[in-house]
Amino acid sequence: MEQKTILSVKGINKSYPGTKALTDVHFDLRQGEVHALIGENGAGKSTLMNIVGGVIKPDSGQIMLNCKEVKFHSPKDAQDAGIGFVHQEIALCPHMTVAENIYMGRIKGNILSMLDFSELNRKAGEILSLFKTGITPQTIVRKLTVADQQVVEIVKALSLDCKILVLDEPTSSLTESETEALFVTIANLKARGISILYISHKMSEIFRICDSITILRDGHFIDSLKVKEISPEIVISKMVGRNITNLYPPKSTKVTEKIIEVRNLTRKGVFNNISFEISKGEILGIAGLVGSKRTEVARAVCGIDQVDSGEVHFEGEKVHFKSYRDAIKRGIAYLTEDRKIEGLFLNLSIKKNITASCLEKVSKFKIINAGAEKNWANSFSEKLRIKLYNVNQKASSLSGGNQQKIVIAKWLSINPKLIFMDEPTRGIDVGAKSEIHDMLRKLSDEGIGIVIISSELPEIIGMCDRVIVMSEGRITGVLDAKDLSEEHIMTYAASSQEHGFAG
Amino acid sequence: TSETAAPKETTTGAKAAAEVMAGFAGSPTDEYYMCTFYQGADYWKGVFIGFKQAGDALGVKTFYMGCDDGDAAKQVAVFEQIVAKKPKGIALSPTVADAFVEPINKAMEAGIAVSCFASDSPDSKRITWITSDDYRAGGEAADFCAKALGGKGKIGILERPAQNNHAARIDGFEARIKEKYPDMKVVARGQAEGDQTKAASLTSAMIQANPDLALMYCSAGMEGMGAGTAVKEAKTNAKVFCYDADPAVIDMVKDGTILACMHPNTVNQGFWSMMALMTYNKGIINPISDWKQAGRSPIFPMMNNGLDIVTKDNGDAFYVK
Amino acid sequence: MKALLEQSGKDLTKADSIASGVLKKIAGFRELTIILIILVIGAGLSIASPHFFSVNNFKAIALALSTDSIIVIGMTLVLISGGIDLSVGSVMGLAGILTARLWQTYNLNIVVAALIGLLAAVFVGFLNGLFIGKVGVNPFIVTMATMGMCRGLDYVITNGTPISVTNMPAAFRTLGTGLILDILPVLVLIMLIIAVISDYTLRRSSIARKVFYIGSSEKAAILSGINAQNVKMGVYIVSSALAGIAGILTIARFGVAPATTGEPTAMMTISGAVIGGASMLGGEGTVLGSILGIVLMNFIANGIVMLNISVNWTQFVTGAVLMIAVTIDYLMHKDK
Amino acid sequence: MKALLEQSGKDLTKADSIASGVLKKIAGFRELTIILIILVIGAGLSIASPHFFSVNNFKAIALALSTDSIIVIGMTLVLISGGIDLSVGSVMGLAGILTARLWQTYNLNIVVAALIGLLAAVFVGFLNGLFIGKVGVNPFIVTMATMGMCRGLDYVITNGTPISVTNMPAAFRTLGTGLILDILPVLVLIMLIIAVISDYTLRRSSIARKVFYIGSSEKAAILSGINAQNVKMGVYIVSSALAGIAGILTIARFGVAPATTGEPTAMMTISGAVIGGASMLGGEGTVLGSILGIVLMNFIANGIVMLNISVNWTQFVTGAVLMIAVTIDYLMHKDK
Ligand SMILES: Nc1ncnc2c1ncn2[C@@H]1O[C@H](COP(=O)(O)OP(=O)(O)OP(=O)(O)O)[C@@H](O)[C@H]1O
Ligand SMILES: Nc1ncnc2c1ncn2[C@@H]1O[C@H](COP(=O)(O)OP(=O)(O)OP(=O)(O)O)[C@@H](O)[C@H]1O
Ligand SMILES: [Mg+2]
Ligand SMILES: [Mg+2]
Repeated sequence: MEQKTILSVKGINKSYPGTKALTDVHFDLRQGEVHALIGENGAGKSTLMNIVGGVIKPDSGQIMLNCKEVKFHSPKDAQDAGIGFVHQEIALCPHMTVAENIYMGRIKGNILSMLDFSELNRKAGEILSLFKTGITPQTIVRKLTVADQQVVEIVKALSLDCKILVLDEPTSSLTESETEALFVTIANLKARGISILYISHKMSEIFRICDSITILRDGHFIDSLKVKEISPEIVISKMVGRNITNLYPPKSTKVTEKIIEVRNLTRKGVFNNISFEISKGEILGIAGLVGSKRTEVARAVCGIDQVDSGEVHFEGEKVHFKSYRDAIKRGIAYLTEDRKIEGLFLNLSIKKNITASCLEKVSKFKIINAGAEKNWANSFSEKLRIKLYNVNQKASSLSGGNQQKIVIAKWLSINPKLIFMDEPTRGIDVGAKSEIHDMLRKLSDEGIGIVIISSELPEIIGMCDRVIVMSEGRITGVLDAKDLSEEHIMTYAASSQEHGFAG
Repeated sequence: TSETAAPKETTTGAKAAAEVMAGFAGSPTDEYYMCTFYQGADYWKGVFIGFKQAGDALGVKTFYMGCDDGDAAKQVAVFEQIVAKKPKGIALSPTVADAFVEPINKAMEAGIAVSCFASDSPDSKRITWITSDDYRAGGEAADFCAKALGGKGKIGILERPAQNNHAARIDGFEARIKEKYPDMKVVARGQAEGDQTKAASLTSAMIQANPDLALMYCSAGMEGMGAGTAVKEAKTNAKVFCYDADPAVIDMVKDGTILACMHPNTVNQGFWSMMALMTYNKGIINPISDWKQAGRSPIFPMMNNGLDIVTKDNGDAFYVK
Repeated sequence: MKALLEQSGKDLTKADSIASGVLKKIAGFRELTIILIILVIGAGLSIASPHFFSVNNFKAIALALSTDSIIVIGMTLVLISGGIDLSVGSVMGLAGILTARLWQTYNLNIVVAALIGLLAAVFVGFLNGLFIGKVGVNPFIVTMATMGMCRGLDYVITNGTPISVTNMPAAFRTLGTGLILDILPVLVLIMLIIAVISDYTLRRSSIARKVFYIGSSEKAAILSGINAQNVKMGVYIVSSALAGIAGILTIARFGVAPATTGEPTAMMTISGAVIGGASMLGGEGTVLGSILGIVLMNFIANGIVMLNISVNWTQFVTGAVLMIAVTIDYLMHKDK
Repeated sequence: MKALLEQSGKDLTKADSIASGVLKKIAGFRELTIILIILVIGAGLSIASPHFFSVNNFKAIALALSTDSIIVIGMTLVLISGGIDLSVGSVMGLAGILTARLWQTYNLNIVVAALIGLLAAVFVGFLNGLFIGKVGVNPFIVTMATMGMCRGLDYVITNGTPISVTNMPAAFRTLGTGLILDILPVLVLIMLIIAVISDYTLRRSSIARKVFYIGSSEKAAILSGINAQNVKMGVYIVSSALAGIAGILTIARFGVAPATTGEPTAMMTISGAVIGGASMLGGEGTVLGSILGIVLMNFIANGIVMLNISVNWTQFVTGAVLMIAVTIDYLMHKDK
């Protein structure tokens, strides 16, 4: 049964200075379908969706809604036309409560415009309960983690009474359970005849929930296909223009001397008795649910947060980092999970972002050598295949995935001896992801200690030689490469007691 | 206390000057400037009225320029830019005396006559200084207030300490009190920076701290009006004395909010500034064989333009228009 | 027995937790520290000076801070929106001066004159909103420019001479000089009414919430369909309108409209709002906090007179007390 | 033939793209529009007044803007860091007044006196940095408090009466009054040297770069291993030190130190910097731009004298020209 086309875009063009983001793009969205939009980082997915959502105006092209041409001048126009939007970058008001954020844009009081906050909180609580998180409607958004903020973003869009819902990488910071909850909701919406535009770099998701796929490459329309008639391999090759066979690099071959040993690290009320070690040549994974305090452990080891007790031995010597700077000086880096607020200087150039932690490498007598800095940035953007026009562009003008690559480049710039990567490949396309994974393996082979914190179990399983699983601020299990499986990890992640691995 | 003629007669004076001194006239292309700080203040308006009257009578162009605040650097900038326009003369009221020594001397060297009025730059080569003498005004104010209060009572002061002429009004007042009126005592001082709301707050606080406060002595009109309102609001018998006889102040003098105010004869100040500049430029007077060599000005070193105390009784006579 | 003990133990814990809940609520109340600081300063002054703690002195302080308190409400709104309004003082002047001129020289009915004065203020707010909200120019520069323009008009209209309006209709002057029950100045009452209404509105009304949204994250607000341009426009209009009202009340109080009216107002109200917890980066602020900020500043000024601190030391002492007060306030909020 | 055409066609495109590249580079140059605006105003004034385009007038303008130009450099740095420094004017006053008092009343050697004056300024910067950088209090309030404290000290030290130092050693006074080749004032030369060095430093030095990082995102900067506290400390010290230098040069120029020195300085320099492209939200600004902002303001002020605009209209005209200038500047940068 062919459903009717609800949205159809034709001949969309959009250029930025130096970049043609979209060239003559078209696609059709049918009623009640989940339509995936895929492509590499910088392919133009978000740009296209922003045009559909009235955030930016195309240089040319048409948007037909129910066979009638529409022109959006603002996000409000699109919203009024029934288009809901979860943006790739979290766009919430940090000072305000979760409930107020959810109802932002539609907040209305009584005849005197006075609000009934308890009613607002109650309604918000109802939708939030779909996701079974601990988020309360009264919480100030600033205090939430990125993951929770992402949930709020999604809930906010779901609460809209929309006909078309655009989800731009909604699951990039969600954990499994929240992702499951989202999929259930998507199924419900679909059943109600609502159409969904879904952007993701996770093939498994796309093949699980989507009905059709539109592929973009370098701002060009490549193909629109039915999911049933196609395989992930074909999609990937259409998307990157070549075949990607081996998703993950081979595992470690030889483990040599110890780099760091963490003993009984405790921060009261946050985590307890955390002990682990990392050796040259291995990649350590830290798995766990959101709220299991993985981030906090990594931050504490790096001296960003102080601990109450416990010891850290680095390169055979007991160390106590009074501040993160001390750790960086010793070659220890932490790549943050919150790139927008903690990782990037959005209004500074790409170049300046990359060299932020290694200025001494490109300067002499404290004077920065402009040429050297540019070369440095260029070499990293080539290595990481950052899609850019030139390195003097502002970081804010890059696509989400490419912004993530900049943060990675910043930390690789310091030649770290040990690096904690908190959700390192969040928002990065399959091609680039496998390149980054290759690179991490290569770095590890060169003797650099690598710790990956990831909520994406396949990544943990595919990349790590050893995994510690955390739950509620404790280590509940340690798994070797041979024992890695989703079930094992999830068992430990959900348990509250320490296990040794039996079997 | 009235020493000089009322404004009306000054106008007549200007006409008379024009008739008698026909040969004294300047050229219509000659430009004369008046330069002050806090340029919007009412005080200068009277001065410029006189300056312009004289200028019109003599057939020269007159302009008024200044800076918005009491900042010496800003006023010097305006002064130097006026000098760059090569006028024939500048009547100046400098915000800070010594800051103008160099600029005035340079202007004089460039052949631009500079005279001071109201405030002075005594170490410069300015040709003369025309003023009502604020220090003396302060003394006279003290005498007047002492008489009105029966020679005793507590006094609050609102001042603008960084401005030379205001400081002189306070110093003269205090010196006279100390010297002649042992039963009068200054118990509180404050600065309201020309804001009447601030002046009112300070005054009411002073009245609360000294319920028997008898007098508020204010070095400017804005302060006086604020103080007057505060006294009314506090319903005490304190009296207010201030400077600057602008119409609003006179209105308040007449309705009793303000006891009296000191009125320096500003129109005369401007008129005689113009006359002095012209006299100098025309070389009309040469008191000694070679004043240039003697290093002095050919005209009077200082002139007192006089002042009046405006009270309920004589208030109507002082509306300048 | 044991059960009983346990029972009472439980109750105790419960009572305890209720008490701690209330305590937490009070401690979470942003304005608490500043209230405490004001009380401490007040207590100190009461001990140091016998005249501080008196009805008359409080009446005087209340009168002193009433116009600034009206204006700080608008300033708070502007700061919450992420902007700044330097023009409030000159707009305050403009409204009063125009009213005075229309009444005095053109013999307009005082109500009509005041309405036109208020309208002029609103128009300046409209201009600010236009350039800041619609065009997108920096608020600091725009309001500095309109500040200059209005102050200029203040000089042009007064011609530098304060306009005397002491003989305005008594009913009108009552707004500025009247006393209710011989104790509460009408001006203070007007301020209180405006303050209470706007405090409630700012916390509760959906329109005011939009200002918070914009100040907290303009991008997020726009993406959610909030018309940031219009809201900003509204914010600057409210700020100017309140300044205008304050200006008209000021001429009613003093009976004179000088060109310099309101020169210290912008600094005073910005400081008051920031002391009271408004953020110069937007998204934070309350009417109560801002007014408390103004109260704090006025307590300091009053204390200086009460303690008979020499004129030369006034500014030093004010600065030092302010520094101590805001540092304490900051440290007490640090963890929150 | 066809091949030839194509060939030349290709070359043309290439030449075109080089030209457009250069044009783009020039157009991308942030300060271009403000330079253009200054040139347009200058051209207009040259036509309107015969005195504008003269050595003496330019010398007067250059002298008028030199101390503000020195101070605006520090202000730019502070704004880039995401802060604000309201204390510059009173610190400028303090350095000069202390120097004058030490020399005049305590007969200290002028160099020693000036060094102590400068040290006092640096100390205030240290205080600002301490409270803002280390403790974390709001920069607006902290510098407002130190502004009050320093202005207070200015009054205390002068006792309200300007300290006259006209008879200071000639060598020292040359700093403020000297002329090189009878045309270039020493003061302007000093300003130019400081400006050139700091423009270069701000663009190139790694320490200055850290200020941009902090202003752009303090969190990200800290998580990049930058010691935000120390950098902020440094920023406020530099700002105060430059204000101190300007204050000492001011007494060398005028030979007198009044307590009010520098009252309009904070507003002037903040405006200049913002007009020149510095952002009040941090992360943006250049020395060249800020100085051009100061030049623009001084051109407007000069134009008012040159065109003999009546005193009452001065502020109105200044505000209006400013509004037009920044709106044009903004619109020309809008897309970038
Ligand atoms: N404001 C801007 N200025 C300049 N270039 C821009 C701007 N916004 C986007 N671009 C460019 O447009 C291209 C498409 O970006 P877009 O964000 O649509 O990619 P995407 O497909 O969503 O990538 P990702 O998977 O990384 O999110 C990129 O090359 C990006 O750098
Ligand atoms: N015990 C808990 N129950 C429910 N939610 C919790 C709990 N502890 C923390 N959270 C939520 O999780 C957040 C803390 O996340 P934290 O950064 O510690 O997780 P994480 O394991 O590091 O996850 P990620 O690696 O995804 O960042 C808090 O904001 C809170 O909302
Ligand atoms: Mg994207
Ligand atoms: Mg986390």
